[in-house]
Amino acid sequence: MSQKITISPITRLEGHGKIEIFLNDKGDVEDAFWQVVELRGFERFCIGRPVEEMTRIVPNICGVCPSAHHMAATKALDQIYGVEPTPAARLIRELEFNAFYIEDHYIHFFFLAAPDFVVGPHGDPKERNILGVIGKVGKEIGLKVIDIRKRNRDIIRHIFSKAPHPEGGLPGGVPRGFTEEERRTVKETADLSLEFAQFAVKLFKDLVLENKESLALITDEAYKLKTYYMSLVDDDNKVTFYDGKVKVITPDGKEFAKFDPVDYVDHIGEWVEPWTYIRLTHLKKLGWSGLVEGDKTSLYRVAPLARLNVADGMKTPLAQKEAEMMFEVLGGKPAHNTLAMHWARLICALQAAEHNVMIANDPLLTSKDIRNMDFKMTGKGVGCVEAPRGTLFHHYETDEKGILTKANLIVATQNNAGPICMSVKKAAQAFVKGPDVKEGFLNMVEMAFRAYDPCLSCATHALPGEMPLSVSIRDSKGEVIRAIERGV
Amino acid sequence: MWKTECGGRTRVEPAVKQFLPPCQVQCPINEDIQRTNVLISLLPEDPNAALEGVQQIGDYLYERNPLFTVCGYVCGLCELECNYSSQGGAIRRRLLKRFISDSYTYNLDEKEEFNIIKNKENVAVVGGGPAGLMCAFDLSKRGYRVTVYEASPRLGGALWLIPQYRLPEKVLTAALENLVRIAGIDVKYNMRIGDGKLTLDKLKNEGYKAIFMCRGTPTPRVLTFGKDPLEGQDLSGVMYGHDFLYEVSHGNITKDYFRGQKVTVIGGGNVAFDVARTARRLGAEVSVVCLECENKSSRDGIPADHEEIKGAWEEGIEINYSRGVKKIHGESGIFKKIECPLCTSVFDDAGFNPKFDTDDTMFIEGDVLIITVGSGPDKLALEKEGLLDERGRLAIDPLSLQSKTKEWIFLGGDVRKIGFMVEAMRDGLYAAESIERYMRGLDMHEGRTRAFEAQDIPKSRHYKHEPDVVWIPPEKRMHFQLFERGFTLKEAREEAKRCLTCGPCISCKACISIGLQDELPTVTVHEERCSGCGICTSICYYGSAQMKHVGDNKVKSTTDMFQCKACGMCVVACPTLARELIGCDLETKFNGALAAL
Amino acid sequence: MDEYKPNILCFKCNFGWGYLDDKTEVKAIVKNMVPVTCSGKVDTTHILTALKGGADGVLILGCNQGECHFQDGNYQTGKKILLIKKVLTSFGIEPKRVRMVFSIDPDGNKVPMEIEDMRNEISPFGPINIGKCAMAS
Amino acid sequence: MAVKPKVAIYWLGGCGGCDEAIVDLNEAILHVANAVDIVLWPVAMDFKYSSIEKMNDGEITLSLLHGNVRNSEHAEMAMLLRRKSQLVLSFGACANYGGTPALANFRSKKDIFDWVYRDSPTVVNPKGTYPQTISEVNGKTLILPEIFDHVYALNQVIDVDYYLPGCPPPPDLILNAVSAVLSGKLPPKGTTLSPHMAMCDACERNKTKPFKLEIKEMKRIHEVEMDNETCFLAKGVICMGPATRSGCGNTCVSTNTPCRGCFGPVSHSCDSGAKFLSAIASLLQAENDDQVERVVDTVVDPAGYFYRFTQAASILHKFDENKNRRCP
Repeated sequence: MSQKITISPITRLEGHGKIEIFLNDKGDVEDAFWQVVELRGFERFCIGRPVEEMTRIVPNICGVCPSAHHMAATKALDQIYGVEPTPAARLIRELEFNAFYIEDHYIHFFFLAAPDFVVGPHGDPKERNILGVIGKVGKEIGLKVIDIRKRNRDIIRHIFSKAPHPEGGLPGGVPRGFTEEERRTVKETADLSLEFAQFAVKLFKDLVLENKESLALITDEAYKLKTYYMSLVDDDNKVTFYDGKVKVITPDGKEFAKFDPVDYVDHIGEWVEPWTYIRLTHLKKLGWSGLVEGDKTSLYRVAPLARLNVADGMKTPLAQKEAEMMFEVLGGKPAHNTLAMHWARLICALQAAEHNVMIANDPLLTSKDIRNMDFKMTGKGVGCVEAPRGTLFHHYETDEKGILTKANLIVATQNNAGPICMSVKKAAQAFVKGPDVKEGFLNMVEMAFRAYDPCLSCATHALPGEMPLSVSIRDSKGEVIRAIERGV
Repeated sequence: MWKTECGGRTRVEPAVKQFLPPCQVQCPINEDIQRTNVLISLLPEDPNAALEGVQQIGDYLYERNPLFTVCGYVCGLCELECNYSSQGGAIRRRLLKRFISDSYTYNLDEKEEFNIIKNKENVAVVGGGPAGLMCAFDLSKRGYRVTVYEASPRLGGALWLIPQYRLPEKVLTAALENLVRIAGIDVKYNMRIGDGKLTLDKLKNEGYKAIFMCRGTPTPRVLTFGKDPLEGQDLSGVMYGHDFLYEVSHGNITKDYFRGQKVTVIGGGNVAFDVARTARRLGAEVSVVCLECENKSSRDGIPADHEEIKGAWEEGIEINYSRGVKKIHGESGIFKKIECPLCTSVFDDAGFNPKFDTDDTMFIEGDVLIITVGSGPDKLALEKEGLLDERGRLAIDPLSLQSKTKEWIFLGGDVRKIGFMVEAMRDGLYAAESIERYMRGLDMHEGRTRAFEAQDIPKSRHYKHEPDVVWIPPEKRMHFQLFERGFTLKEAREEAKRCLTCGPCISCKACISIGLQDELPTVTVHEERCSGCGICTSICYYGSAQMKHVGDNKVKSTTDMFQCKACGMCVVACPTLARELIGCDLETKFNGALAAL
Repeated sequence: MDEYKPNILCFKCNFGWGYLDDKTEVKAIVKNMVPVTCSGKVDTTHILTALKGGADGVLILGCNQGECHFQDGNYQTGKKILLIKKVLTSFGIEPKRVRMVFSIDPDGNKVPMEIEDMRNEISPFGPINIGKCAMAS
Repeated sequence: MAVKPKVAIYWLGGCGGCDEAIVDLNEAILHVANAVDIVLWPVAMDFKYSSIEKMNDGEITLSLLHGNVRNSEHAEMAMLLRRKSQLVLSFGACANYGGTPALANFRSKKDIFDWVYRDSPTVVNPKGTYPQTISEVNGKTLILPEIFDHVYALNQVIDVDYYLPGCPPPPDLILNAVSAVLSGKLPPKGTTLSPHMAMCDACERNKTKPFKLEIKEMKRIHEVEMDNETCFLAKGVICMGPATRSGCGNTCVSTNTPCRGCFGPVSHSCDSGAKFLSAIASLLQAENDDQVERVVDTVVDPAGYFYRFTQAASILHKFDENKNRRCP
């Protein structure tokens, strides 16, 4: 008599995980777990490697956001070898990092998120993918997405060899600079990207805000989660990606902490649960609260929405305008609407695009002075960047020869691990009522998850790659019940 | 046990461009020196066990050079070209060969005759010196019936002029007597051609189809000043070096013969010094007078070897450089003194054309004057036989040594051109080859111009200095016993090991004959795998791994087979397996051992 | 049960080691012997394959420094060995399991001794276990 | 209309970079998507894997599998797709040789766990909890897969038809491979679908390599001023190019960054690390014999360089051919 529901793998997320949903006798969702199922051990097997090689190893933590790891490692190298990158080198790094933001955010939005809004959560699964999106919004836009992505990845390629695995970041510099002619191409890309960024935000607003159903989704209680927020901010408390101080705000928006990344150990704790391989980060000073939201929680969230919540504003004018508008719609700061992450994501991409236009016009970009080799070995470095998916820490220690003796990594998705669990549970409780579940509703559970753009290959920097995220719904006896087959 | 097999005999191909170790190129008979060096280096430490090896090495050398036991004492030509000269001193090849000779000589008497079927024509060899013997030996091995006509009562010719303190009589006699025995050569002594009725034509009529004429240079050159011979060379007390040495070697001169006398030797060649040092050993107070100056490197430098001059100097012989002889003074038919003007230059572009400064003249008094300014062929005899051209020179073809006037006559050795013993031997071998071609009606020249290229010195991190040669101190060596100590087994192995074996394996193959490996591997390059990274060229010690350009500015590696020693270093170093050792059983043996684990 | 005897695979340079020996003899005493004309021909792949193939140790008998018939083959392999030892450490394999001897012994009498000597050194390690991973190095 | 060939794209223990590489086909991806019927691509498409189980054996024309095998799910997925596919393409460095994550084979699983869950500075773990394959949380049973203590290359677990090297493979090679399958113009089984020469063949810097290259001291990349034409080895910097298959488009060397060997060994070579070791050793030059050790010591962490991408396929850690492919 027992029926079974399985959906696997959870698709359209860069990584795998596993969701277990437990129903009580009434068939209501009693509990839900999100599990990460692997461990890779980068922190360990990098020990004994020459530390300057880290910029060539850690990008392999993740092929989706390698630039983030690469940049964090590069910044850690600066500290270990006690060098400041030359102004030109820093500029080039920021250019690359922004380009990465642009291509990364757009691949997520158009390939992974847009289907839910464009095709709709209840749309035909066969259609609910990038091709479906293109079908709806038109091929030329699909081509545009691809073109923008390609152009920005070309910038990455130019500086750091391979977009899927940028390599060669050097302490105090970058391996390659730009000629005047190359700068022109960069400028062209930057201008087109800015144009597209504005278009993308507009597209989102047209699709979502004009569309009752979507707007309802975004503001739906089920997709709200009250937590602390963490992000990098610059000296004016504006959103920044490449470098800055770590700021944390409380669920009701007050500043909770602001610290130099080097002191991350005092602020961030990683809790170990027996049922997942991922360590659940939380605010050390508050102690482990367990998976709860609201005032009791010690959990914080990172990533686009967190950035906008934490910062006083955006670095660039256009992005700032969009941010203001977003909070208006969502009813002020901080916004706890998980699905608004998509919106925030597009705004961050806009800031990146604006910033790159400035960089592209900066004469310093073509300077030949791209390396500072005046090393003073310090033996310790904490490289921290605001990665697309949130604040990222790379902490290395070496011996006097620069051989790695200790490594600790805290990556974006890990910061969101706890909240993801809760978001999924909340969504499940809202949308899963008893064994009789429509496929579309299960996708809405997935959406809660997808909003974080969780990158499990990152999160499992400790673990290789991913496995299908499967959702199984179990009755009070723990039996898996009810199956809906899709795609056949 | 120590064992070489005749398999893997090396070959020096005429008319083929071939890389050889410079010593082998330099050696007129291209003896494969490297091979025997390697074999010596591999001799057992235990002297008795080593003896076997020495014997086998000797046998190997003997097959190609029946006079090697003599060479080992008197010939070091190869050392002049040794690559090692630039890196701590040439390999002491002569002493290594002498080391073999030292024990091999005493086995010569027991050595078995070659077993040859003599089914070819009769050939006469006129003159029993190195050239003649070498020719006879080679022809006899080829199956000819050879008769040697020797003017004197014994073989050896000019070899007898070498003083015994350099070449022990036993070594010489053993070599000569056994040579003709072992090779089955018929010898007629005391037969002087051109003497009375015995002419070459007569020999021809006796059935000799070809004749090798190598009568050497029996006639001492007379002392001249300007164009004309000096007067007074007939005075009592004046003699010629060659006659003197000849008499000494024939024991016609008692020891102490010159006791208390003052002997002056004219001449700057090795023979002159042999004369001087011999005279010294006979008790004389000796001074040498030569036209040439002391600086050997200059055009007018003294021709005698450095060792000779050093030896003479040690033995208290006074050398007067850059002095000619203008007049020989005598009193009542007895030699008194010579008048020696300063020689300002010996050679000019015209050749030998000494100039003198008669204002600077010195007188050297003495009881005996020994003139040693070279010797020449018996022109009269040659003229009678009609072997000279209109300008009075030998009418022969330089490559085949065939007479231009009588095609069945071949000439070589000192009679053609005065030179080292081994050069005469080379003429002998050439003549033998020519006679074979002449008999078989083959082309006399084809493929005889050799093109050897000397291998460069291999790159090594461990160049070692040459060992010193040990001479008995002068005061203890005023006799006719050897004054130079030979190598002990240990010294010989060490010195042989020092040899860098520059030569390519194909010209050596010592490792094969001693069974270190079954065949010579060769290195091939799989071009389709070679990325031109050039690591092979960096590792190659022999310059055989090279890069060649292919098409669109790419490079690929190649192997110069002439220089490659298939040491396998490049094969190991090649990161793409583009280089492979063909004919190397390492993999098979390795897999075998692996399977046995 | 008889006590554990490590398997040693032994490369010996023919120019320095046992060329006087009528092969069979030393061969009889020493199994897994690979005669090679110059130790310079021994490649890293040979050594690693030997260890993978069950050799508890690999012994390479080369000539004295500076006495290589091919100038420097023994020196070349010497450098390789040093580097291989470092790599083995990363693999969690005792570097002493690879040893090179620079000496000469035409009669090959020393060969069994050399092998015995190495056996004694590495037998405490026990049989080689490639699967095992390196702990903190 | 004719049935489109079915294609599955799946990642095992990887980082997703290979998927990104496929997306990097850019416009071309749309054409490919038209030419084939993608039945599985978790990262980008909404199809379920139970539908794969339903398929007939060999129904899928081509499966692109990237990532190495580190746990039982990987192994099961690999085997399932092997069964359902006519051709399996081992896609990228991880699948081919283990990739960077295979460096984990230099350490033990315990060592890794102890650090991650006990010793690392940010861990808060009063109860000393370690993740368990089976755990009870307020009465609910939760399962985690067992992690192998060894990282395996794909062909150590299933039979592989073709290999596409790279970390990740470059677009042009991906297109060639796919179109080769579509057009049925396939090389012999087991072929690596990439140029077979080593990097130096395609490297502009090779010209500047001296005829006699002698390295008296190995330099580290940050210690040298790199220009854009000098051979890295000539500067004393380790570059795996000479032992590494070409076809990557020299992406790294053209950005003044030496090769680390992600394309793996050239054909015929079983272990690029071992061969490169021999090569490097032969280039190192010591003034005299007692200097040798010092010079060799300037090569820091050789294993980490030589086996950066190929540890799992190295002579020492690959499976013996005589043993059957086993899946622990």
